[in-house]
Amino acid sequence: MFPWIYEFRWTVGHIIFLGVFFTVAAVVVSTVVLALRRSKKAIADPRREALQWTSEFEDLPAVVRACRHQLSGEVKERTCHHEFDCRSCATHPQFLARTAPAIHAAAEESLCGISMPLDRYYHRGHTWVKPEGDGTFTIGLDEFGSRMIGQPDAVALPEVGSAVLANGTGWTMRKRSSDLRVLAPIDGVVVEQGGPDKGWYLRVRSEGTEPQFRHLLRGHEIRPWLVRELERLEYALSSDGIGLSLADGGELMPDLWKQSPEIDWEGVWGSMLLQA
Amino acid sequence: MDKQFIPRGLRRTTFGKFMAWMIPWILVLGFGLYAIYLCLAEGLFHTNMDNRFAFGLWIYLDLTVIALGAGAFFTGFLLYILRREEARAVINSAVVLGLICYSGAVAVLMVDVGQPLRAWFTFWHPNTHSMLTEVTFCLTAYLTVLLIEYVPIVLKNRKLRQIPRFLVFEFQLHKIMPVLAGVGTFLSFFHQGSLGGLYGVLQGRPFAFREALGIWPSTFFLFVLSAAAAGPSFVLVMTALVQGISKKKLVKPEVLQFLGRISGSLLLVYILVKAIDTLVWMNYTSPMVGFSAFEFYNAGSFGTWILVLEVVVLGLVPALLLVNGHMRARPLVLLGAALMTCCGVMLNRFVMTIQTLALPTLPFDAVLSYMPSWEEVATFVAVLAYGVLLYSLSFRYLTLFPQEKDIRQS
Amino acid sequence: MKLTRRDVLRFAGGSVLGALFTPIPWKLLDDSSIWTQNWSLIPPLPRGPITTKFTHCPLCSAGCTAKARCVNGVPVGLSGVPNLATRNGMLCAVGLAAHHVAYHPLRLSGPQAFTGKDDGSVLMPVTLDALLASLGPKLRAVMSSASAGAVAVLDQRPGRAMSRRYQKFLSGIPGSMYVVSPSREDGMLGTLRALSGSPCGPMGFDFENTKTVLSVGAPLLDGWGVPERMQVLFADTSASGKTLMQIESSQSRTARGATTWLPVVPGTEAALALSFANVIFREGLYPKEIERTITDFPRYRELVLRYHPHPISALTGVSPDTIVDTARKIAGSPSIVIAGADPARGPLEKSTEILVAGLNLLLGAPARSGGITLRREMPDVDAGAMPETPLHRVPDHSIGLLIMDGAEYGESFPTSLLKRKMVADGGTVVLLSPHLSARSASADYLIPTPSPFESWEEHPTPPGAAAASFSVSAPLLAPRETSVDAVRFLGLLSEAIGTGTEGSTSPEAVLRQRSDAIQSAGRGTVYAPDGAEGKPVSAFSNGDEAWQAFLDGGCWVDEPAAPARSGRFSILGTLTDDELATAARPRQREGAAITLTPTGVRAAMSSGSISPILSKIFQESDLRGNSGTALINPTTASQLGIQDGSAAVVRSRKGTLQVRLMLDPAVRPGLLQAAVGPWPNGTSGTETMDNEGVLAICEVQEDGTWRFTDVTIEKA
Amino acid sequence: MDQGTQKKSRYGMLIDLDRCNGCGACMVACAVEHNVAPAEHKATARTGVTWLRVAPMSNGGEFPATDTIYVPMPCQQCEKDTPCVAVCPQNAVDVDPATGIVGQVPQRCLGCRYCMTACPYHARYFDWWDPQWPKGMEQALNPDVAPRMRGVVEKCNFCHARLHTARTKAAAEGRESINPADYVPACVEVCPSKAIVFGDLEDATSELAQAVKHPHVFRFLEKLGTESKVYYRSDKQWVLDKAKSLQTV
Amino acid sequence: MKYRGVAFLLAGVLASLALGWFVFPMVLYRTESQPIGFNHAIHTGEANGMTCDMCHEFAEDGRFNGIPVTAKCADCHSTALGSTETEKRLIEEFITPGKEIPWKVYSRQPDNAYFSHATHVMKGKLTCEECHGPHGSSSELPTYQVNRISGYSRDIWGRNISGVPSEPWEGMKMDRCVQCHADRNKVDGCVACHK
Repeated sequence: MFPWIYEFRWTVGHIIFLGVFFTVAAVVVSTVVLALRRSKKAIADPRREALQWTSEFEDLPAVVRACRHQLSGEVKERTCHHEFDCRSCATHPQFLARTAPAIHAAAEESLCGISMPLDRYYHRGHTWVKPEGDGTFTIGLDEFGSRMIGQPDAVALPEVGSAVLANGTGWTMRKRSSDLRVLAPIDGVVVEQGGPDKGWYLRVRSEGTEPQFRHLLRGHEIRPWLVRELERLEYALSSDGIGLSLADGGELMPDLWKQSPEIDWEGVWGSMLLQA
Repeated sequence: MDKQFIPRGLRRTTFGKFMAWMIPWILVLGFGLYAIYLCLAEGLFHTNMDNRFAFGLWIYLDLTVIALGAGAFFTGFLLYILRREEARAVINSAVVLGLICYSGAVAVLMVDVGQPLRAWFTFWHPNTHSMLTEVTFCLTAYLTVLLIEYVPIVLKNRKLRQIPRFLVFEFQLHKIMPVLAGVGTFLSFFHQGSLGGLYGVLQGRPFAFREALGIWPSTFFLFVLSAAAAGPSFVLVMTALVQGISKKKLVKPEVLQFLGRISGSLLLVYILVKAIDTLVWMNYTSPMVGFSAFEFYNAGSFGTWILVLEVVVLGLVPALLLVNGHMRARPLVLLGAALMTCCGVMLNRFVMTIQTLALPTLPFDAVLSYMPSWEEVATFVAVLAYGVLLYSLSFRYLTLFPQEKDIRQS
Repeated sequence: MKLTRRDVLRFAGGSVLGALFTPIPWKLLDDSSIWTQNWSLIPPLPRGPITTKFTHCPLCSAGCTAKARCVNGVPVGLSGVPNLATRNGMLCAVGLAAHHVAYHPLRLSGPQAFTGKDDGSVLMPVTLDALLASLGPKLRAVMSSASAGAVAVLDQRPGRAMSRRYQKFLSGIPGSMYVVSPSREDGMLGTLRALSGSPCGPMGFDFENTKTVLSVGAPLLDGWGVPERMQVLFADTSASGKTLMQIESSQSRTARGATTWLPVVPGTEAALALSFANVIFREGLYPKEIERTITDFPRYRELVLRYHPHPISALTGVSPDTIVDTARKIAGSPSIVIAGADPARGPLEKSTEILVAGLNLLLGAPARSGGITLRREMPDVDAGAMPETPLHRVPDHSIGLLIMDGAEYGESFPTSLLKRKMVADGGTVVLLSPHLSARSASADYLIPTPSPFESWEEHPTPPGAAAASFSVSAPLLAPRETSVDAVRFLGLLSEAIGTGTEGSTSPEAVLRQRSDAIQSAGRGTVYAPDGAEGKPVSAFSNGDEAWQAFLDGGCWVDEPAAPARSGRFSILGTLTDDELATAARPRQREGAAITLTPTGVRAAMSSGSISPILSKIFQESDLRGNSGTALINPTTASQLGIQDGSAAVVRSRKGTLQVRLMLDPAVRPGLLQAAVGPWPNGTSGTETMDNEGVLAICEVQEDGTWRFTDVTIEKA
Repeated sequence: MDQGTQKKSRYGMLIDLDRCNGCGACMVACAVEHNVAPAEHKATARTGVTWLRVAPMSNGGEFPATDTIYVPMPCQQCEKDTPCVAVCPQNAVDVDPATGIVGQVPQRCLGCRYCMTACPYHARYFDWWDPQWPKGMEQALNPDVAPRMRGVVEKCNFCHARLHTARTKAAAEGRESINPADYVPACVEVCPSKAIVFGDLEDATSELAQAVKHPHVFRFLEKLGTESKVYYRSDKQWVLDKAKSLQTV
Repeated sequence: MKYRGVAFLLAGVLASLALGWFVFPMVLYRTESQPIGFNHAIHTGEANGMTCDMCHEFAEDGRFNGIPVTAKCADCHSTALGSTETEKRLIEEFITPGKEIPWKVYSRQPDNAYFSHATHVMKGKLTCEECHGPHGSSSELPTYQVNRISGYSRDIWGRNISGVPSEPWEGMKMDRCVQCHADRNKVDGCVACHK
């Protein structure tokens, strides 16, 4: 195996064979080392956050990854490949150019008792962002999320002054035994902490340029999205093998989990909050 | 109770039912481990192998599972090297199957050798002319690669991925996976070949001996080809089996057809080469050392039917079925043809290992018979049980079929 | 500073890293691999000075000269001493491992006795004193009551100085019998001697000068007599110019090596012999003087002329031409006609033996060069003048107390034969043996004698030898403390019955007596084992010198006997007309059941008496069948629907036997050749002392022979 | 041995099948010489350890036209592309360049048995059991040959220990090469019918080198091209036919 | 603490090194005492002037007898030579009863190794010291240590636990045989030295 072992022979066969073996071993080892080194670097925020989202996004079911233009019916079937970030999507502007945004007169959409005010932008992970006009933006959990989860047992909000990243962790909540990660809809620096009681969770200020909301849902997209989300919730619950009725008298019940506490709610909430 | 470990969006049976499925296999595994203990602690007399039948069920098992486990390397090759995205639907399952096949084979080899504590001598004093050295090196290296490939699948478990370190490592590892897939393909290519060479180089066994192309006998290439052909079929069959047992649709039908098509085309090439090889062997290699090829087939209970069965019935027929788009579109035909492909390769390995040893070489020899002992069978079954257990655990807690949730949700 | 988990992990990581730079992993790997190369499950090799000692193989009557390679004085290997002027010294397969016998797992650890025969109890260890205290009164009881049967000694190697001790012991007991083995390789010579009208010395075969040997079933090339002598003379008959014709129903190893093989219908050998005589008579090929020296010549002639080759051909299965050619061949050159049988098969029928032996007389034997020769009597020690009675000739139910010397028998016999000779209640049997054997079950007392190479052994003239000879095996190994040699046992027994001891008290002294007798006779030559020139006995100035020569492995060979004037012989002996009429009946009846005939390897029919290493030829190869295997012709097997290697049950009127059947075209169709022992390594589950294998189901005929038994075979 | 000064040898054997009567003396002597343990109770002809195996070969005729010869089958000491050497993964088998003897080092062997499948003569044996000697018999072991442990392959090496002894003797006597009379394998030494001739094929004057020229001399499976150094001879035509036809079934 | 992690790592490394180089050899080897003392120097020194082969002699066939038998000692020590305790014990315990001294042999090779002293000494002209070092001039027997796993004398591996010989004659493992043969251009098969 090695030249210092007495049976080693400097023959062509030996050299080729062992050369190949050592090369293979070296490749395998360096691959692992490389992966370790890279992950050591990447473990630092905020790269980890971005990386985590990339990874999670890949594992989301295709139905979740449906393009917003599919939601709005502009295209029959289209799956997002840009981690829900339309800013990096080359096709998105074309869609915008083709179809002028429908004027939406209504102030809010309402479905099954869930009201979604249209004065704000919605992230697919059930958060909203509302420009306050003073350069700050309020971020909150939408009604769908609130009803689904109910009153959280604990909320861990980022410190004032810390940065949140679009699609990164906005804040975490603890409900029953589940830790829930809520994705931030935009980049920004936290300027004020809210909470479930206040109806919003964070107020952020965007650093540098004005934040863009191109990647967030709005107006006419909300209703089809909400319809799909209700279907998805229904599916997520049914995947637990329990036929749970979502609605009581046409309304999504608040504190839905109370209906059937034995369900894997962590799984349901997680998948609704875009965790794979 | 274990719901928090099951991937989101997948429906899995209750823990109770799962355990009811697992416990019998655990018992079987335990029984097999007892047999293995007997062989290791007391000696290989517990087997029915003997000086004349020095390789038995275990070597047959090794050759077979490794041929079938080629599904792992070939799917990886399709996905990462040839960039066939269809393969992504089964890659995780294929890796787990490959890992089971290879680790099972290595485990059985360690029981099979008389002095396992000295097995590492092969690395220290390798005889580079021996096919077995090549096999040992490649098996070890490829098993390592498979373990590394298995890591990201494990790390994606719903609980484990919550640990950022794991998630990030998984992500980085996954990005480099094409390199490992390439290495795996290279290694798998070689040891599939060496396993073929294992018998092809035996000049003392004219039934198995084949002419060399370069430094390798033709069986080297035949084994590579047949393993590549059977691998996708095996993945197909296993996917269908898992779908059947779990009563879930796990992949889109196109994926299975894709696998079938790849398998069929390769099988067709293989059968062609095999036919040429057989003709050369019958008309040149074998007569040259004084043995008439057909007499081999007429020895004992063997017959020419074995050749027909191997090459035509379990070779040509499934190959034609699989390359034909209309036939392939019928799920039953597809599954049946894939199953036949697997059986064909299993039969080929049987002929190479068992029949080679059963046939006499000396003028005063008789055709030998061999029937494995219960210890051998128990060890065999233990590997099977180990595979079922590992696969079941992986299936329950890991995402083996990424399309599964899509299929259900759409 | 608080110790965190992370710290512990770092420390552990550091230790692992550090360990790679210490000898620990590498040395452990090295040492563990060395351990697998020398692990304690294999024994260490003996170390010590290597010496060479000459001795003689003590396992059978051939007494071949052997060179023992010793480490620390313990023999580790034996080899023959070929081309010895005296006697050939190539060892047979059994003899080559004779030095292992002392370690056989079946060795007796001490005296044993049945403590309650009726309630089925087994042999239990007893002290020697207790054994004698129980045996003495029994012996006295047998001696004092005529109805309790006779006291007898069964000596399977007669002619030794030790035999003389037995004879002397018996001569002090009125009505006692000195019994010898029923089947002896040169039994035909005894028969021939008995046909002599006047006292006649021992005889031998002059194989060296003969041209033609007609063997009726004698396994000449398969361990008969002195193996190397036969090998050298007949292994390559085309080179030696000799003709060996084997008459045997199956193709034995001897038949294969013979120039010609005459496959004869079992049991018709006597008819064939008479048919040869018929040709010789009709063609006038016999020396004319025998018309005068054969006392019953007219009766013989009248009998023989009825056996014309043509009808006999139909009876025996040998073609008329072959009969005529064979007869002409033996009559036309110096020739030997010899009768015998496979060592497991026992004696020939009396009529067969006499009629075959008679052919030699017809050809002008004895004292004919290249035929039967007379040899001188060995210088004898004080014999008690007890006549030898072969066991099968002992009257039934006549022995009340039997002392069996040596469990080992180069030839074998069924226990049922022994039982038949014992008095109705079974009497008392004392067995002197180093180990357990098939015979142990019929014994009431077992005396553990020293094993071969621990004991003093002597080798008087081997079977068939043309001249008398003598050699000694001195012990190479220290005997076990518990062992009791036969001389000491006889002494203790004499004490127990109050007849007192006399004569030599050690086996060495017994042998020394013979040495002294040879030295004082002054005849013959002692040849040293290293092949040097022999030294005439007359050159030894005293008994010590001669004895030392024997201890050094020397072998004494007598001078050839002076050509004797032909004596007068009866050719038909005591055979009655009835016996003659039934002499030539075929043993294998047409369409009858399968005929079972036992087969065995000389001196290797009992497991404990041979080296465990003989498993190489009896178990680990297809060379020889071991206990529980039987050979059968493939045609017969296919008629019975039996596969090669399959298990079967053989059923005779005496019982059943489980065998593994092996197909062999050399076996005559309709015959079943079942092996008598052994299972050399002594580890067989069936290796109990009462297992005598196939002999247990052999039927012993009225005349004490057991060559053929009708059986049926069923698939197991 | 020294490459320059030491004479190269090619030890070989000629076995006269017509002289062999299958007595088995060679097998026993071989087992004693090489410290092969007695059989375990369950050992059979296919699991036993017999460095030298004497196999019956029948002409296939029906009774009484049947004939059987015995073929002593030691390791055939193949010279060219030695099948077992090429396959051993860890160099436990080699051909000694000085003697042409195929050596097996059980201490190196891992017991994979690949060499056994490679050997067309079935002259290699695996220790299926732990070797067991009856109590006390270990002191009767040959001090020149190491016992093997279970789980390894062993085989005939032409009594190489005797060559050691002969070489040592030659060195002690100041001779450059051994005395051929000092190196006689056990099976050759004990054969009562003198059926085996042993010697150096390289030495054209040796009895062996002369004897193998006879037209009735053959090797088993000669066409495989392994250049085995164990020759056989028989004057029986059926033996010659059968040995050359090779095919058995 | 910035270097806290490194410190723990280093501590682990150092602990291993100490364990491996100092404690491990003590655990691995068991020290056994020789049955009786022996002073080579007295025998080979000027007073007596004996050479090695006078006691460690060859048999007629070249076989090396190794450690001499008691009878050899008795050639000179038939009665006590001197009044030391050792001498007294030698006479009383071994010479008078004729018992062999159960020496523990430093250079004992395993049963599977074949080494011909005749070939190496008589033909190869090696001196005793080339392999055995200055053993013959030692006045005291070295401690005999035996490997608990392999059962070998420590001298086979060499006194230096690293396996790198501190003296040229140290160590008697196969590597050394092979090296020596390779240096002298000897081409052998395995069986040339294995039995």
